[in-house]
Amino acid sequence: MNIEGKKVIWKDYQKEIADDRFYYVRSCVRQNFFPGSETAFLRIMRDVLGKDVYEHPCHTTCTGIGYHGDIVPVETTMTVVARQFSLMNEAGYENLLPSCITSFGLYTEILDTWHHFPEVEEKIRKQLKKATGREFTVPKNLAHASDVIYKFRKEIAAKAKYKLINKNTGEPLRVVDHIGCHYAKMFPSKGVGGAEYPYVLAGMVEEWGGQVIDYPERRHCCGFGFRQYLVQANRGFSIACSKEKFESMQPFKPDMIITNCPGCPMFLDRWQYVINEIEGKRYGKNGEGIPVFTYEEVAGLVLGYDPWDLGLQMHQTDCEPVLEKMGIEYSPEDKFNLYADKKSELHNSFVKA
Amino acid sequence: MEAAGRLAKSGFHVTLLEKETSAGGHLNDWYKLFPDRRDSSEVKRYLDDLMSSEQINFLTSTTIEKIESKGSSYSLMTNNGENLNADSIIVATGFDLFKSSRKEEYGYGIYDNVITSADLEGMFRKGKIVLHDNTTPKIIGIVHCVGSRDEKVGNLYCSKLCCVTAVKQAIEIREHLPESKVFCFYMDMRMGGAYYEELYREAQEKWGVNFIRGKVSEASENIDGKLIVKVEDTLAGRPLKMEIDLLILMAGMEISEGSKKLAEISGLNTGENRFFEAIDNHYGSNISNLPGVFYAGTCTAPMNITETISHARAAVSEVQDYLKNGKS
Amino acid sequence: MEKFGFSISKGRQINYDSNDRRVAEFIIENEPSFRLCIACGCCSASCTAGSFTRFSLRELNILISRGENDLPRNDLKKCMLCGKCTLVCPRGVNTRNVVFLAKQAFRKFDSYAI
Amino acid sequence: MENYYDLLMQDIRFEEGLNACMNCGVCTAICPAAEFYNYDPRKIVDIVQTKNNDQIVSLLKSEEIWYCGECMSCKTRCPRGNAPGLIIMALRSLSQDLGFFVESEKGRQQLAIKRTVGEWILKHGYCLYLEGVGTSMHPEQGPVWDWIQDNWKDVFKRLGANYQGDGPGILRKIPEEAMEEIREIFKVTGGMLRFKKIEEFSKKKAEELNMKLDDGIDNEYFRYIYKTDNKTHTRG
Repeated sequence: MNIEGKKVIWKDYQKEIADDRFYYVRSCVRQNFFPGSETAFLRIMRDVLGKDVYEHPCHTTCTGIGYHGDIVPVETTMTVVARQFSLMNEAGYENLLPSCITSFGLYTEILDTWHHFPEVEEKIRKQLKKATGREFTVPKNLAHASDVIYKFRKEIAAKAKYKLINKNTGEPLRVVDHIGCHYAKMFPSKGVGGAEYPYVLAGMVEEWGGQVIDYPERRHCCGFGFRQYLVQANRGFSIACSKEKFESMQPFKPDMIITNCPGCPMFLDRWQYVINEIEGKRYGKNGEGIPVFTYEEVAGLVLGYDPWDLGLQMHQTDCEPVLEKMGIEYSPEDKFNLYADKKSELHNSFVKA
Repeated sequence: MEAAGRLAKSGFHVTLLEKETSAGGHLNDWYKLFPDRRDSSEVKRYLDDLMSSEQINFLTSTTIEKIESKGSSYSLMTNNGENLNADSIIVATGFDLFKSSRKEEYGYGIYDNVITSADLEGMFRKGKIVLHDNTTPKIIGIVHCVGSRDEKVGNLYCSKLCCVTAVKQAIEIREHLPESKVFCFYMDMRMGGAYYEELYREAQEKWGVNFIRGKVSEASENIDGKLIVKVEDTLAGRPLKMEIDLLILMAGMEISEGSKKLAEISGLNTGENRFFEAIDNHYGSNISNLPGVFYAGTCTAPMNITETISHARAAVSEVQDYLKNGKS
Repeated sequence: MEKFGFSISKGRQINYDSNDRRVAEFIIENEPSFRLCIACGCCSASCTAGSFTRFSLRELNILISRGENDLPRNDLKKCMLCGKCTLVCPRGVNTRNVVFLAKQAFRKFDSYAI
Repeated sequence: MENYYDLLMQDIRFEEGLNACMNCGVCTAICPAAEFYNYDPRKIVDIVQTKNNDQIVSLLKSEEIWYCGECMSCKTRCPRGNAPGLIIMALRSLSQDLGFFVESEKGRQQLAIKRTVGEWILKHGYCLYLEGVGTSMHPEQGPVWDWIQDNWKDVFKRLGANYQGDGPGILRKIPEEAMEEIREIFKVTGGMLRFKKIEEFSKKKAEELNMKLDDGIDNEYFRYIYKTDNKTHTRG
């Protein structure tokens, strides 16, 4: 493997990412399964990087899961998205910052369709106006939340308390990066590093001391497939995809997985549990699983946030092996302690923000 | 070279401008030629002999910086500051091989054992086909249509010669490495030249080369440094996955950088495929949009050596005709 | 498995590395013309059995050469050995003999006969 | 008979997704669904580009159009700029609009998605609803999910959520006037009509199969479509 070859490709895919004044839209999956990640993201953006990130209470889903579950027609989705733009205009922001990869992909795709078929955009304008009386202009900049963390990875590294380094051996942690399919597979030029060798997570990992490992099924989908997970009868497919990835990465002995899509970490986490239940197989060292993280969680750990404030207790596959390797000071007994003192303080600070 | 030699023989004063230090272009890099697999140096020797005329002023390491029409002739300024006058010009700026790293999913320049057809010719010249770690490959894959018939890289056309090159190289690999297995991944076998189809048959019959119909979707590297190739075996209607030791990319042909630059400074027309565009594809394939400027060879389209030489001779005839009758 | 309401799907990719290619090799050894197939489909088009049942010699040839033996093992029973396939093949493949040899090879290498 | 190709062409995604296909198989080679399901996106594209009405109807009633996971890996690679995934989305939409989806086991599942994700969007403004995802329907969520569900108030509070609260924040209650806008958009743009059709055709199918189908997700037909796998979709 020649890393120089990848660097040449990375140079070709430098997308524009806004610097400040972001309009944040939340993710269906991330809110439910990784609430600590969205909280950590806003803490990092506001408290660490001093950025203006606005959230409108009236924004909603983009309907992405319904759209890709094929129950929501394309024009309905486009009009809901147009409404999101309208709310952003109303708040006086221009830089759209979705928390979700499917949303990011959908926004990108819709803007592209409108660009090529202006008559479709015209129709959506009319429908939005008719339904809500709203008008809109499209965002000036569209970046996924992981793009922004990538952009400020050096600033985060400068304030890091921990590194992605095994404290006992001094070796970098071996990290598998898993990119959500809708990040760049549809529009390679809209992803940092492109579709084949995305750099968005690899850049963070490298900057924070870890080593990214490439493996044959790196680009494979986690298997969510919308309807393929939503309906129980189809989950055999969904889990088989993740299994394909685990089998392929196992020989490289990864310490952890980092993800940028909200769904992928949940599936990569839960399917390890199910594979172990069905087949008695685990893919990490010493009969452990391979801990799976969101990029917000990893950024939070690097900055020294309490693992239980980040929500690592919500993972089914234990994250502790990584905490140990990084030498993070944490209290194991607080993991499932619902009444830890910190919670109210954190909650209050968040609601105020 | 062909055109220069022929014109000189007919008594014209010819100046040959070559951007490299010697003439011959890609022929210099090739080991043996399809379909009869004669040594490329034999053709080169023929061309060199043609060039030995004293009527030819051969300027190497020379490119054109400026080109101006002076009534019935052209004035050319070279990179060496020289000014040349020409009554007629033949453009024979050739082709470039597609830069295979642009097909990112095949990992050329990233995975150690992914090479191009040109790299393989280099190995043939050295008489040694080896992997990055100097061991001998056992399973070899050949990917057709790399940079051809592919909207993703902006080339809609077929480069025409890669199929037969693949077959030729597959046979040569089997000759060099009798223990090896070779797999060609193709979309269509375009063996449209004299004795090409026969070579394809020989590859199957005598050399046991395997042909799988499907465009390779991606290559990746496993922990042992082997390449994993994903393709659909379209004739079986099933996706197929296999481990390969050495993967060879059949790089297609593109307009050369030199041609691009010339097009910019001269006002010569290029087509949708970005090659130079002749005024008529059927009966005027040497004639450009500028009076007295003619094309020869692969600067207009992918061609093999036979076609290139024929095209050059036709250009000579156009020049002769132009200088005798057409010049106004 | 009951607990989750599904089982983990098995892949259907042709895994060339782990497939058993002994049947293909046996055929090639005894009928070298087998290699010459260009999958034009003339054999399937003229096939008597193929016009009445879902049976494609072209597909079976490909599957056998990839070591995908499950379908050919059962499907070859449908062949009536009429030999039209051999008559029409533009590459001179003796397809009738290929079928013959394939059946023989399955008997030889499989624990069970067809 | 209607011309189904023309109907497909009315879907912008079909127009975007289909150029001339040369059957190279690069989509199938990379397709996760083709790896596990008896599915070949190349063949789907080849069928629709023939414009053969009978074959397109068969597709609209088939199992295979429901195998795709819409990951769009096919779009990255196609040398002709096709997107089989977008073609599939157009086929699925038409199959539902015409009621053909109930003719296949996988197609019938659309009701399950409508009654979960679809309802949640209209009620809560998000595609997922915490209290709707329990381990009885999602056993793979594991023991940790049981713990979270048992203690969700505290767990979410600690992690900075604003569960069902006013103002911004994780899983906040979206103001009623905003939800009204969403519902109005669904009415104006065909979203409600799609839901209605899924319901109506499913009810007909349930009657045909002699199965009970009440509102909600606790009924015979829902359980049938949610859990049935006749094992013909994959190799094993």
